[in-house]
Amino acid sequence: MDRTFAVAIGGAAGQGVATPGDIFAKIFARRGLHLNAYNAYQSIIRGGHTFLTIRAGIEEVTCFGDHIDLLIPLNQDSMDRHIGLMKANAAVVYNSDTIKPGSLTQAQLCPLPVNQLSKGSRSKVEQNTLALAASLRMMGVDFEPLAEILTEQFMRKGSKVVTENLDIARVGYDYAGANFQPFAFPLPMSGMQYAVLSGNTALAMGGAAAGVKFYCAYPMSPSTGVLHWMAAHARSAGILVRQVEDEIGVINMAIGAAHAGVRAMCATSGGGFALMTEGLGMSAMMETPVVVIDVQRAGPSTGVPTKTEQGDLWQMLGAGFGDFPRLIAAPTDILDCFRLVPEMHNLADRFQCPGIILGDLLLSEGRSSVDPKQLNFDTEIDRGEMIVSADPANGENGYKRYKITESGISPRAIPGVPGHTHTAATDEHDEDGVLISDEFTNPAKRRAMMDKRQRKVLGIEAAVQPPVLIGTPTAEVTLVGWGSTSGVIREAVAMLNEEGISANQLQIRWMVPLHGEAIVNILKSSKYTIMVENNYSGQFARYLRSETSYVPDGCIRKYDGEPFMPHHIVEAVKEQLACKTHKTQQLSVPVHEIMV
Amino acid sequence: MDRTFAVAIGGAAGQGVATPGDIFAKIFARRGLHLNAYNAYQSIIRGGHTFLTIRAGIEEVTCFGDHIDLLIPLNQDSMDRHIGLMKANAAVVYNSDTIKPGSLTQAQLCPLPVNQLSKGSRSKVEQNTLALAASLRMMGVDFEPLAEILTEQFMRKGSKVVTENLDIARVGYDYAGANFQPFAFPLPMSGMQYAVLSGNTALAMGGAAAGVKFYCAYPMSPSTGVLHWMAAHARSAGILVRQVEDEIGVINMAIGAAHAGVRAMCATSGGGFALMTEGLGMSAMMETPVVVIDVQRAGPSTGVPTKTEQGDLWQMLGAGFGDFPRLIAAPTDILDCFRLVPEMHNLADRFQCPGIILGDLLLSEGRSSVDPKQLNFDTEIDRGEMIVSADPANGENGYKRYKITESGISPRAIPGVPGHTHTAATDEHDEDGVLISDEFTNPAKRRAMMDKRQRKVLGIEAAVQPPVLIGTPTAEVTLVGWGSTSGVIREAVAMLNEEGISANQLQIRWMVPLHGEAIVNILKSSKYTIMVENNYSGQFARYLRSETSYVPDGCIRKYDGEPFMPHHIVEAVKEQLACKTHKTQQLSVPVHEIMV
Amino acid sequence: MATVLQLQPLTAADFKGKVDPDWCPGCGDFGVLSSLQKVLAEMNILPHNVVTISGIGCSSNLPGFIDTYGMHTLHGRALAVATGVKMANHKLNVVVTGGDGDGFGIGGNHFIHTIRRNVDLLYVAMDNQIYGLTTGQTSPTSRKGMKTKSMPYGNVEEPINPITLALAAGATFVARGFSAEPKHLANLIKQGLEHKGFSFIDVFSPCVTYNHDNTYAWFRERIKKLEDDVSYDSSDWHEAMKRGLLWGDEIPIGKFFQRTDLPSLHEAEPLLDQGEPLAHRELRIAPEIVRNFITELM
Amino acid sequence: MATVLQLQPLTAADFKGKVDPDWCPGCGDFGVLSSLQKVLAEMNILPHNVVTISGIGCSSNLPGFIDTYGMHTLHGRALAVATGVKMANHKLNVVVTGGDGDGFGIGGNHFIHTIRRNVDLLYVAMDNQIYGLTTGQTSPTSRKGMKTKSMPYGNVEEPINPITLALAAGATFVARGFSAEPKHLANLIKQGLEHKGFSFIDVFSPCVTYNHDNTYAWFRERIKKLEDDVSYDSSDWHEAMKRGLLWGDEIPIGKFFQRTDLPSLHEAEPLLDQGEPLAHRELRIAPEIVRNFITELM
Ligand SMILES: Cc1ncc(C[n+]2csc(CCOP(=O)(O)OP(=O)(O)O)c2C)c(N)n1
Ligand SMILES: Cc1ncc(C[n+]2csc(CCOP(=O)(O)OP(=O)(O)O)c2C)c(N)n1
Ligand code: SF4
Ligand code: SF4
Ligand SMILES: [Mg+2]
Ligand SMILES: [Mg+2]
Repeated sequence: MDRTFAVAIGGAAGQGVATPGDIFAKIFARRGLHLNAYNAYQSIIRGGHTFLTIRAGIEEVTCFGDHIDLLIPLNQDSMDRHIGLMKANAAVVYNSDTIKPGSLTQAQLCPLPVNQLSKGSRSKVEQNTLALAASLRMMGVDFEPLAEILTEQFMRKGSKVVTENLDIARVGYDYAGANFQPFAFPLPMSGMQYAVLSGNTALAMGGAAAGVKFYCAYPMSPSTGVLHWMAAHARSAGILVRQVEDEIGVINMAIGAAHAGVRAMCATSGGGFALMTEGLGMSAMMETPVVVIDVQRAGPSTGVPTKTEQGDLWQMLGAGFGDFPRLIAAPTDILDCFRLVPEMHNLADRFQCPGIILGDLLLSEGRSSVDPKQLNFDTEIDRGEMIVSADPANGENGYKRYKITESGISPRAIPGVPGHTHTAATDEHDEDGVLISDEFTNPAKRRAMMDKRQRKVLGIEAAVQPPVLIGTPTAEVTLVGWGSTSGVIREAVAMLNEEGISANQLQIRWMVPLHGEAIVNILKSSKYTIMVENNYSGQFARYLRSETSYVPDGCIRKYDGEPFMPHHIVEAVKEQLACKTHKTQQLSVPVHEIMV
Repeated sequence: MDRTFAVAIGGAAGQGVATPGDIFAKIFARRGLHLNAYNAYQSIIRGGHTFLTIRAGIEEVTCFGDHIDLLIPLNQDSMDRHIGLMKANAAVVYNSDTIKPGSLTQAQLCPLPVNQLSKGSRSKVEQNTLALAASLRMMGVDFEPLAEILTEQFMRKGSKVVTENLDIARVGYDYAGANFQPFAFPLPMSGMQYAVLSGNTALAMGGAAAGVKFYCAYPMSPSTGVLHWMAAHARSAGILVRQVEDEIGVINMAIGAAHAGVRAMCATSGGGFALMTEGLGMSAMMETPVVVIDVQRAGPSTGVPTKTEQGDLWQMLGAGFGDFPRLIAAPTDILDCFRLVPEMHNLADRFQCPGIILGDLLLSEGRSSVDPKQLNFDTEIDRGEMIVSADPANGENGYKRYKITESGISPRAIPGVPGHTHTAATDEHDEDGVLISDEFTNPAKRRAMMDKRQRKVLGIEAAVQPPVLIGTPTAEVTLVGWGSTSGVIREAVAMLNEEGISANQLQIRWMVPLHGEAIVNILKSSKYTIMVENNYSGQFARYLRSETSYVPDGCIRKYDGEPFMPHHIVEAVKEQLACKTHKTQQLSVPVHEIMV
Repeated sequence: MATVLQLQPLTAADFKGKVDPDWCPGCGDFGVLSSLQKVLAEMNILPHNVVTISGIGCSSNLPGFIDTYGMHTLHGRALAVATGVKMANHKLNVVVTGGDGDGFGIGGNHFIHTIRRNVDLLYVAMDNQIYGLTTGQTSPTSRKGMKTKSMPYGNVEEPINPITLALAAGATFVARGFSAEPKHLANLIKQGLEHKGFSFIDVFSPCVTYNHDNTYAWFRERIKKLEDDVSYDSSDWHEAMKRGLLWGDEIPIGKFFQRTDLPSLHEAEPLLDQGEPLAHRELRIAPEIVRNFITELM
Repeated sequence: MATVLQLQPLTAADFKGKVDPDWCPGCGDFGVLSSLQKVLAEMNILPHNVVTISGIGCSSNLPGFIDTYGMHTLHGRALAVATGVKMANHKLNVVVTGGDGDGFGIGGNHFIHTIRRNVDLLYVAMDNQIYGLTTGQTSPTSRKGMKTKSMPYGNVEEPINPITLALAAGATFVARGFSAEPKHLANLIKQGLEHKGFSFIDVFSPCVTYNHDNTYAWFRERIKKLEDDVSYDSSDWHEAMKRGLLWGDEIPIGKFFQRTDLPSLHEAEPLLDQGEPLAHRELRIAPEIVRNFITELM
């Protein structure tokens, strides 16, 4: 990986970590730099410790990395927690009126005498603006981009506020020029301009691109961002957004809307999804497509609401009891959050079954740069076999909603179409939708309907591409991950290769359909496979084994709520390769050295 | 298997299939005969087709078998559906005023001219009494046992009604003596007397034996029988029974009661369980034991509410998201329903985690004979490490609810005990119950608590015995089943052995802990293994594979709502053994020839 | 609720479902079904413009017995599903039918919240004070003391009062019918269908198989039509509360309350206020709007 | 609710929890916590005889900040859990605390049903008309027109009225407090703890971070104590309904309604009416009773 630059801002909730973070991100992205940001925060409104890392570079930045180049601690606590981990060539910019650099460090200390510089007024905001401006100067960034953004930001508060802010920024900028060492490598730039968005925004925009016209939700971290984007853009996007009394109401309302013919979507996290599982079965039995986003957070139960985990997979696999076709996919990065949504809607519509998107906090609340051209709203829309108006060919008497077909798909008429009235039921039914227990419970009809629905699985498998190996096939070690760990594994692979350990990567995006055979074919020719998962029990490893019997040589797991950093994976891989002879399924549990 | 005798009664819902069935069962059980009964019915209150089979014999009767010796059709529909399947030596007893024997049959036709015999009064009941008495005569049963039961039954209606009923019974009894051929083998008898009970009654009584003091439920077929027994016996058993507004309320109320120190239990079916899954996670996170019975019925969704299936296993495995220790066991017969409940409570109490009993309609609404001595209410009760009163050794400041221990078990103080106040939370917490996100989200503490909870898994595994192979280890074929299929597989194994195909059986009762290694050790030395499951996708096979990589040689599945009959298994085994050379995982889907 | 004009006069027979009801002979639900079919025909609403939605229960089997679009959903969830249907296509006539357990037990939360949203649909609860389909357990409207399979020693809980609960939740149309008074019931159903907003009709619909307390005879002795009291003013909420509390020798049926000054949910939603139903709108978003979405991120 | 006599006089400090509240400075919930601690001390109820139970939300963090037995359960489920606790040990004092979203949104059904069962517990809802912990979305008590992150164009739904809803559901004690009126609130809490049955107190507890509409100042201008009106009769249900509907220039706080003629659930249950709490009873069933169970099957 090319040279990157990481800024980190630490403070208590409510201290305003977000705003300077946003400004850094905007400046980086407008400068044509890629970036990746992760905010480690807690489930409290005030206090605690929030730690935002923004890492930027010319090449795609796939994770927030291992090192911090510039630290801005907004309180003593943040200074104390992180100073010890700062390397040489790094710098710490801080308010020297209130914060002391506790322990010794090799990093450059950049104390800002905030009171003196700002003349003591409104010091919270000013402290942040001073630090921001000073930092940019040290990175070799011109003053103009900052001025531009501050102007945009304070415009609606009037020109006086703008001027005040520009003045204080200029003071910080100049003070750094006079007093601090600039970084050895000034921040690069490119001719590009990137959009910066979170996974939640990407999921919501993906819904808009997919033609979702009904979105409903009950707030639940870390999925609430999807609701917020939808609500804010509802009127312009022509999407009806409803907040419902609970998640049971959410999925049932979404299915109702979908049944009446719109594309409907909802998002929640594990606990809310638990309440939706009964509804998922309804979608399957009525063959009414619905797309549910589950943004995973650390469980079980309420768990650690603001921390990440990949721990909901088995809930998804078993959700809804009984056997029925379903779709489950985990996006691999923030852009993929955007892309996966229309793809999932197309498949759910075509195969008339529930589709689940398995995101997680890391992506959903993380942010990354995306080339705006990639946010394609002209993506394919395939609504499947749907009857939206009367067609003389489908006569009044001829229409059977659950017609037994070779593909298992039966054309779906939406309410309002003359000549196609029928009742969709969650009880088992015959081709015409008549309950088989209201008629005569009939094992043959029951089996025929089960077989019909399950035949869709073949079509689903054919509609999704199997995963492919990234990197040299002959590598010494293959790292297998799923969903959001894509970026950090990619970087770990690069680091391993740099260190002379040849590594490659297999990242799984589709859980159902899985393409187990294709996966095993790849893994069978791998020399040593290590499964990387952000959960305790190796949920994906267990699932892959259930479908293929495949057991990897080792595994790296993390279940402390924080995401992997590249060095966690690199070190664990090295450790496991060192005692490879045992060939048992070794477990590595990386420890977080940063106590966020 | 020894000679058995099977009576079947068919009619519409509301025609009174149950009463003569109960009388047959009582007479058999009092005669010292074992029995097994299955009622195929529909989800309607009136009409449709209900078909009750009661099979009796001297030896234990483990399933309802393949053949009917005596058929009593209460309407034409039942006659038409079943007459073609009657074998020689069998007999059909029917009201010849209203029912005609449609097709030719080898069985003995026993027409009862009901109007003439009963002088036309109250014919529905009289038709049934006449048929009952005639049948008993043909079986070589004395009149007295019938007289005794009719007397018990009609006593509260006055002696006149008793006499009337005895008279009509006598008419039927004598008429059969004069007009019909008795069965070649008169019904045997033994010195025993058996109790007859359904799986639901057994589960409820198991709860009473376990010391359950709080039972709550929301009605849901086929689990409602547990509620009915509990409600009827609440006052004498000293059990507080509550009907709640929904299943979410049920599990939360049960956990509340359990937390305050009682043994609490609830029962539901798949759809209700779906609503409980969030609560299951609370039990895990608070480490408050609760026992939930899930009586499986055919899914997905509302499905076929009165039909059986083993389709909820994956729902149980994933219920509640995140990783946590849980207990899941499937009783293997009706007596086992009784025994498993106290066992599950002991383990849930000891390991302070949720325990799930995975029953199904076949057992829950089926009935069987049980030696009353086996209904042991003095079974072991182990409440685990529970603090119910203040002990000077556990000082006010010393107590930590979630103390990190070697076993993962932390002594649990119930509310009301002085000096042990603490808050149990569904958020991740420290040893003292303090939320780690209210303090500082702390990866190290989080990991320590996850590890503590998960350490209980080792204790759980040690507390449960691995399954054992039944039959000769060197058999040609091993049939693997789980839960309720135990009896029918046992009979199929016996039939195979009789036919010269040596077979044995491995029946799995505990899903979690699974003892995968022990299972694979058994199966590895089997010559040919076939997995028998009452579901579409082979849920247990997939689960076993996820834990062990093991793939059986073949599988037999049924997902039409009706249970297996022995010949389904025998025929499928023979078919698979015949083309054994392929050694791929063959699927057999037995067809029901009886259209219930 | 908007009605769609017919091409030729309809009759109740046009609403005959694919199968005959399998309710017990004498079940109160027959009366509700036939009244509904009759009114739909009278109002000349075409079958394909109606969606009949239910949960699970004997009463919830109704959508299978009527020729309209139907959804036989999950126990307790019909109102949530119906809200989705109405939002996606507000031109459809949405009728929700179900039981007391379905609506006031497991479905109680959706009941309250659908009411406060004033979703424009007709909700007919077939209230038999028992759980019928599960063969006779106590329901939230079972009277105190009533003995059932689940409370054989008698119910110790106060029942829900659907009328006063609906009023308190803010319902804009609240009525009670009796399935053995078909004309009266049909009239209520008609008013409910015409009402723009959430219309709630609680119908005494006796379960002849499991409820031997609240029988036809029991109700007949007690019911009294609000319409017979000329002084009764159904726009007076407090008076409606008073009548709603009556339960004893006199039990009122009829329209307790109606107000027409509140917009229904789809009227209050600017997005739906004009134009095609959502279900028939263009899926693509205009390029200039998309551009704005992206510019925001830059 | 039964109180347990103390060994020595208690003070609010005896109820100080293991950690200090992490609510935003100025949050209304502080006032509720301290009133509750004060009253428990005053009434000399020992900490270990109290169970404080909550769902999830800012307000639901309360059990962690008070020294009693505590259960911090699932979002919306506190009342169901609390019913289980009370049934298992009816000698305990059960206090349920939570937010408006928790109690009237996701938890609405348990609210109604716990009320009709008249479970003997005190339920204090900290009603800030917003979802606090999830950073500011519309709640079921958010006023029409209010703008939040989830309804940035303004709420189009009628809010829930917890007072009238509780009355309609059959609550035997209904009151409203304001967290900035600590003495008044403490008095209501005391009455609620003393009431034998379900006591409901809806407390205006401003969210200073996310609700800029319903602020301390906003409430202060409008609230009026029912106690100041000497003619007010809190045994008159219809009058309570009338006052409960008031929302505008005048918003009443105080005790709206109380009735003491209905037994609470554990009093109505013969099994609990006398003897030890269930949690301390013998687990084994007497042999002669067991014999009967088995004889029935033979
Ligand atoms: C989640 C769930 N719980 C329980 C059931 C079982 N169930 C089916 S119908 C019913 C109650 C029926 O009573 P009611 O709604 O009053 O309708 P009725 O049969 O009396 O018309 C119940 C509990 C279910 N289908 N789903
Ligand atoms: C099943 C479920 N859905 C959603 C959430 C997320 N959630 C946590 S608190 C909360 C709402 C908080 O609002 P309120 O109950 O009014 O309490 P406040 O924070 O305002 O005190 C929500 C939606 C959850 N924890 N569980
Ligand atoms: S059981 Fe009752 S409610 Fe159900 S169909 Fe029969 S009479 Fe009607
Ligand atoms: S966000 Fe609102 S409710 Fe939550 S602690 Fe802060 S002020 Fe209180
Ligand atoms: Mg009912
Ligand atoms: Mg709130």
